[in-house]
Amino acid sequence: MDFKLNEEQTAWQMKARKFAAEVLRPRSLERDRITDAFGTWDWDIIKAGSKLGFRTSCVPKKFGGHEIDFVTQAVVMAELAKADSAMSKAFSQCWKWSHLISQACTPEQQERYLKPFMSDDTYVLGMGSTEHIGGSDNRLPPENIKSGMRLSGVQDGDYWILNGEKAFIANGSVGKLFFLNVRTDPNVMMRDGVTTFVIEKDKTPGFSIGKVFNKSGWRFYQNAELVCTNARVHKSNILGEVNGAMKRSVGDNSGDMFGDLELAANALGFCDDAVETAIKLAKTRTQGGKLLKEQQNIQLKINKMAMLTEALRSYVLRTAWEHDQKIKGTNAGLVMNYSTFVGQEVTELYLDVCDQPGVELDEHADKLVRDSFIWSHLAGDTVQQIRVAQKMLK
Amino acid sequence: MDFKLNEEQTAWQMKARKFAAEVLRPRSLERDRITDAFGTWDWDIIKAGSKLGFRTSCVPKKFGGHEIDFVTQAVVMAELAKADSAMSKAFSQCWKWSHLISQACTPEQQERYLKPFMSDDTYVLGMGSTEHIGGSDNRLPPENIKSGMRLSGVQDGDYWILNGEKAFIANGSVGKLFFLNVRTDPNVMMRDGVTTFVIEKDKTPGFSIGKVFNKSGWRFYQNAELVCTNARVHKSNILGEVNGAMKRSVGDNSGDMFGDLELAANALGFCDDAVETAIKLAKTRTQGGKLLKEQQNIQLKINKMAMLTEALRSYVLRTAWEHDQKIKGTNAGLVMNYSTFVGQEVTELYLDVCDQPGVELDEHADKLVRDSFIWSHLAGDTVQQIRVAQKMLK
Amino acid sequence: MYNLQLSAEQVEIRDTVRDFVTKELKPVAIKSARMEALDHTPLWAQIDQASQMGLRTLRLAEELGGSGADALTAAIVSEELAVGDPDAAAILAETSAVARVLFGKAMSKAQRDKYLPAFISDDRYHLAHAAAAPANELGINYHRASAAPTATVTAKASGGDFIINGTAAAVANAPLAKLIAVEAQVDGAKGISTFIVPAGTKGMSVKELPLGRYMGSMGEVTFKDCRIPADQLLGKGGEGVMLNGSTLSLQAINLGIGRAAYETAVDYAKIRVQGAKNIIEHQPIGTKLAESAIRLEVARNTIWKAAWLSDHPEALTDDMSSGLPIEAVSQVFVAEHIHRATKDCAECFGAMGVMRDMPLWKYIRDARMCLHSGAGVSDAKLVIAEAISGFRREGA
Amino acid sequence: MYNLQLSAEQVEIRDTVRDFVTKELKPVAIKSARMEALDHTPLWAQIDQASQMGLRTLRLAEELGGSGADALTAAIVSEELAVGDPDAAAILAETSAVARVLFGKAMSKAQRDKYLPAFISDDRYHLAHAAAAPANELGINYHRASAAPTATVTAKASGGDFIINGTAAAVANAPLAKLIAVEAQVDGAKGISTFIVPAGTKGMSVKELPLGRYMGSMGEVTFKDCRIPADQLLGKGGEGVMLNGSTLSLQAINLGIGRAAYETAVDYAKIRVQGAKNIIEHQPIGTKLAESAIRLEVARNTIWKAAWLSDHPEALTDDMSSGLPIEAVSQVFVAEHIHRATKDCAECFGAMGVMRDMPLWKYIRDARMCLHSGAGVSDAKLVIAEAISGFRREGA
Repeated sequence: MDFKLNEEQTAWQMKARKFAAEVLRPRSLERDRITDAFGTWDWDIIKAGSKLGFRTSCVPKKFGGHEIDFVTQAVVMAELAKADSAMSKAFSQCWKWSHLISQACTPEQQERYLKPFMSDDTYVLGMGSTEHIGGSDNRLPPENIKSGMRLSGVQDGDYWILNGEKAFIANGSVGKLFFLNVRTDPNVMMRDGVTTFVIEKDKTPGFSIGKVFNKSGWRFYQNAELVCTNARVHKSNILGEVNGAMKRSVGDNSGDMFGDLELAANALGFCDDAVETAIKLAKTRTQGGKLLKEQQNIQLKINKMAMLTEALRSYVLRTAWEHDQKIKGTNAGLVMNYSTFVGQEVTELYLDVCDQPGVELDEHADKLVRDSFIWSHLAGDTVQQIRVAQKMLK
Repeated sequence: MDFKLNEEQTAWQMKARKFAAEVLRPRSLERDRITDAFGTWDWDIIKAGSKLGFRTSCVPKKFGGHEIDFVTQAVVMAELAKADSAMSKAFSQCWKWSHLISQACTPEQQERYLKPFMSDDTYVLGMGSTEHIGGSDNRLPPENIKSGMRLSGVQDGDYWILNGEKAFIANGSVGKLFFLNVRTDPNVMMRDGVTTFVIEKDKTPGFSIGKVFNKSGWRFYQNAELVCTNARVHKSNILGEVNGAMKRSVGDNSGDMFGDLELAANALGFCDDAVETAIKLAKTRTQGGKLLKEQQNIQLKINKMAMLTEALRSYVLRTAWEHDQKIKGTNAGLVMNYSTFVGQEVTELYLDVCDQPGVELDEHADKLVRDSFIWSHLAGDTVQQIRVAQKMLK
Repeated sequence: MYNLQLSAEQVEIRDTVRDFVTKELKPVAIKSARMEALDHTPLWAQIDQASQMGLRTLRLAEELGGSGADALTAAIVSEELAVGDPDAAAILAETSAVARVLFGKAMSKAQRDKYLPAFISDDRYHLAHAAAAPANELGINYHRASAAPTATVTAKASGGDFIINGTAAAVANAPLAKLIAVEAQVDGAKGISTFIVPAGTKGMSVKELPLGRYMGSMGEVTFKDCRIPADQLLGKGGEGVMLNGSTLSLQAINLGIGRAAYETAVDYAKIRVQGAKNIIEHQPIGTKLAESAIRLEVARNTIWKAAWLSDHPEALTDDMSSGLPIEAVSQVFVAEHIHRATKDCAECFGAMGVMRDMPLWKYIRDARMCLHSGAGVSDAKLVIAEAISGFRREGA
Repeated sequence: MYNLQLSAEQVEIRDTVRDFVTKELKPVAIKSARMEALDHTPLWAQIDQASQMGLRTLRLAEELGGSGADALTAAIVSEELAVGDPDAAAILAETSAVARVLFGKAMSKAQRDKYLPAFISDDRYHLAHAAAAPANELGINYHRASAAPTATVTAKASGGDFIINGTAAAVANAPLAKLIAVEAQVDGAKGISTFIVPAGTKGMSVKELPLGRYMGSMGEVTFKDCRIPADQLLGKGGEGVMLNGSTLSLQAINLGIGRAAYETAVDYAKIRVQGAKNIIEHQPIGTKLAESAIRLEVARNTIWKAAWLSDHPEALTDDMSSGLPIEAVSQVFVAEHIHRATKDCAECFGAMGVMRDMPLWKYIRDARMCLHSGAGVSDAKLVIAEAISGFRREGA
């Protein structure tokens, strides 16, 4: 047993903490307030983070990246998310798919995709799987041929012609490279008929960005529609086998091992923010001339916030370590489910501590509550819970 | 970061697992059913565990003990509690006070108390602090001279004369050596007027055992009244300074560093029991000819049980490691609070999974629910929560 | 017109019962020795006294010698009795509910003439109803047709008599009932028939089920070539007489259990001193008690609504219950919230909250029993969900 | 007699309002563009229409030209309106509640003759009440005497007139009210006095408060040497006229918000397919919807009870409310459970549950606003706790 970070991990943590405090936090509420869904994005933030290595930190060293381990990834995510959860996710979304490139692409593809990614501070990655209809079927595929994604791919010589739409795609409006899961055989169950294509946005005729979704929380982070209208993709852009997308088992749960852990680590970050800010408030704000911290009900709320957050921290770091050890299991899924529960409970308690009579709604607490609610649809809904439970009950 | 147990820790874990499965589990429900409060105790279990080292495992090596570290302690407690939470506590209660002996007694006292403890398999330890009136005041002393314990001690030459009663004292009916917190100065605040005496039961005239409390759960584990009627104790049995009991700061929260962690580790054990048994049930019991595990609501319950239990495991082990590193903080208190919430939620869900229509109440699940409720009064009540919160808000 | 005021009669019976409970029932029921030994022997002296107050025959029609009380009044009475002793409350509620339908609707005049006088005049005359096992598999059958109830008891015509065989697994009041109505599948007939079998009939035996799992008294009833004359068949047979089946009395009893815990906790919190203040003056205890008070208050409203609707099925318009199965709504709400309330109330007591010679642990245990009684709240929620979706079970 | 049936009149007004909401109000209120832009501009066309239906003057006595509706009816109407648009519901409820007391009790005949005709005939004539700031420090003052409300607005007699100065921080309806009743401390007088000030009076300015924090419309009202004639003082002064102060309409609005979320979720769950089944046929979704249905049903019962008791204070006997402050009970229950229900209902929608052009996120946000409105549920629980312990605040 050892719960200490090593020197390299600590160095990354400190770098992230500094960047978060100096660059992310000062812009967090300001970006959140912007009404236009696309307008919340800020390339300056991405560029600044990219120069510090936060965009490319998961790329293997041989391609010029930093190849940080999972514990470091978790720690950095949490630090960035402590300043702004959605900004943190904008970076870690690139990690997810650079993981996938280094684990599932051929050397030729790696060369082709990683080179521009490494050299361009605004080169952002995404993955298109979800569609408007039947989103959960992709995560928990039923025994039904009609279920699952419909964006279709038909071979045409050395090319494939794609038609259809993806929805809610992370980094959709800003990404330059997308993995796209495409139904290449509609006559079999989804698990046997999906192929992953790599779409270079600027080099793919017929591929375009649709609507940008206007979320109630996580506003900095972009989700958009990806539209294929006879989009033409060369077969050299296929990842792995044709019809093999759902059989790929790089990691444990998502397309890569980082997926589930990422959300849990992110939640840990904003929980830390909530706990620290609430303690500060309780120690400085008064009611009737006395500090809030003197009230036992306030003490109980702080206790619960800290208790849940520290349990989450313990679980996140343990899971990250298990990832680094290549231990497979259900912890990544469970800690993700858990982070939903903890993130919402802690931020709602924070709002409650702020919620003194006669005091205006706290904008920061309200943002954290809105951000945390996104987890209900990513990490903690019943489909995600069932997916993990079914593994345990096999 | 390293979440692995080392070889010695694993060896203790395996030894505990075997003992728990072979000796504790087969007698767990049988002891629980006994109506008489004192009749639940079984010296054979204590003797068998003692021979394997579970009674004396925390005694320093120089006194013939095993001096296992906190991580090992947590792991062993959990293994024993997985078979029977109250039996586990009967052993770990001895650890608590052998910790105190080795940390706070003079070498002469250590020699005098540890010798009989080491050589007698039925030598069990206890600590008397709580009284019928104002129990919580001992944990959260108010600024009021009248508050706090009343069992009084008056000096009489080389002896002290003690009068009064302690209540709910763990191992009270079976212990041979007790630490007793005594109000030796009633004219000052409790924190300045309490002295700890070491009472050797057989050598202390005027000291006797009162009523044995009949608990609804944790039935194996004994709680009793300790009665002093002009009990005469030599001053060489004073632990530390006269009037210094409440100033002693050996560990973080309780009289020793193990206190809070102990309860969390114990809860982890019975949560493991609940999760494993529930999964087994779901995979074998049918409803309408189909396995329970096919029902999504059952899957959700299993998910929640496992999620909370794994979060607790992560937090317990981290805290144990922090203890070994002598890192002070609020985690021991928080993880204890947390174990109350988790232990009750997990066991109630287990009862719920068992609770199929037409099936009798599951005796095992019911026992776990009753055992877990004890935490409300030990580990998770608002006084314990406030105690931790006040540290964070200092 | 919407009106929440009870009638003078309802207030009177409530106050009378409350007084009886405070003075006679509760002091005996929560005796330390009794609780410590898990002793559930019926408190006969007090149950007899309650019978003399008319509580055994509460729901029986007035013209048959009962009080003709409606479901709302019965719920009020059950709550009050359960504050003192849930077992006594359960025994009386079961007899009273079965009597209402058995004597009031199910029996022929000849049957009534034969059994009613003894029932009226004997304070120890209790009733039981051994129902055909319900198809308790809603979980797996959610949104699918489920199997019809299966009769574990069968009957066969034999020379003008019936021969009954089989076992009814868990029958409330069976160990103490003087008359048991049993549902059986008659050989060759459609539907379920109900027979009345006096205690002591040759071939019928009752095994008392272990204490602590049920409220009141529960038994397994076994028939072994039990021969009964044809005139002990209710109606024409094959009709499946609905003798009780309501969970409302259990809900009201559950509420009474919660109230007992709450009242004890409030009394204690007003006198127990901690940190030089009464503990109710500490925010966390005050908050816990307030939350418990809310649970009780809202649970009572819900039970009363369900009871009133069962008394006034004509009012089941969409404005009253949004089309929901209101009894299931009430069951879930009451079971979950009273369980929580008893736990919170016990916490106010520190270690005394888990001692067997103190009542708190028993309140929790009883509330837990209610939470896990019958098919449990998970199934009740699925019943509600099917109603919401408009799913109709075939045959239901 | 206990009776849960609404009167024919109540059912009629409910159905009329429901119909109006479904056809006129809701389709406009939940337009994507409006929600996406966080646009809270009052929907004047619809609010005017509601006024013509009598909803602006709902609680005003019939003889004064209103509908004379009781609190229960008003709660029913507020719930229905809020299903469509909580802002419109809040604006109308505030005007209606203030009108009842202002015109019905507080004004002299001369004052009424002066202001009532315009109020009746003008659909845009709304009212506001700028109350003295309550002593919002219950937390720290739990079980201790608390300070009296402090008037942040003062008045000084001056040559037959009064000169008003000061700021009222958060006044519902202020930005759109044509008449504002303001509480002020008159120099040298005891107690609080209330003045009526028409919009546009020189020296009174209203600053609209940011959107999204309140239901309806909220403003800060500032008086700067605002001179008003003495005949705009209500009564003799120093009496502290209670013009509203009830949270019941907000509770009913909260319920309406929850119902909108629930109804949307049920509709969606019946048609959205996942795993080749409608999602309501999956146990977890069915269970979530059942739990939400329970919360709504029980919340409604609680609000109706509180409303009925406010209409029938003579019924406040111990059997009705156990001595609890029933409005606080209802406030806590409704706020906590509707918030949970909106979150659960949104979960059924997957990602659409967080999109600003869909209504779910707004239901959650509005419910969160209710949960954190005023002094919040933590304080309401302490109010209940003090009532349980029998603590009486000096001066209260």
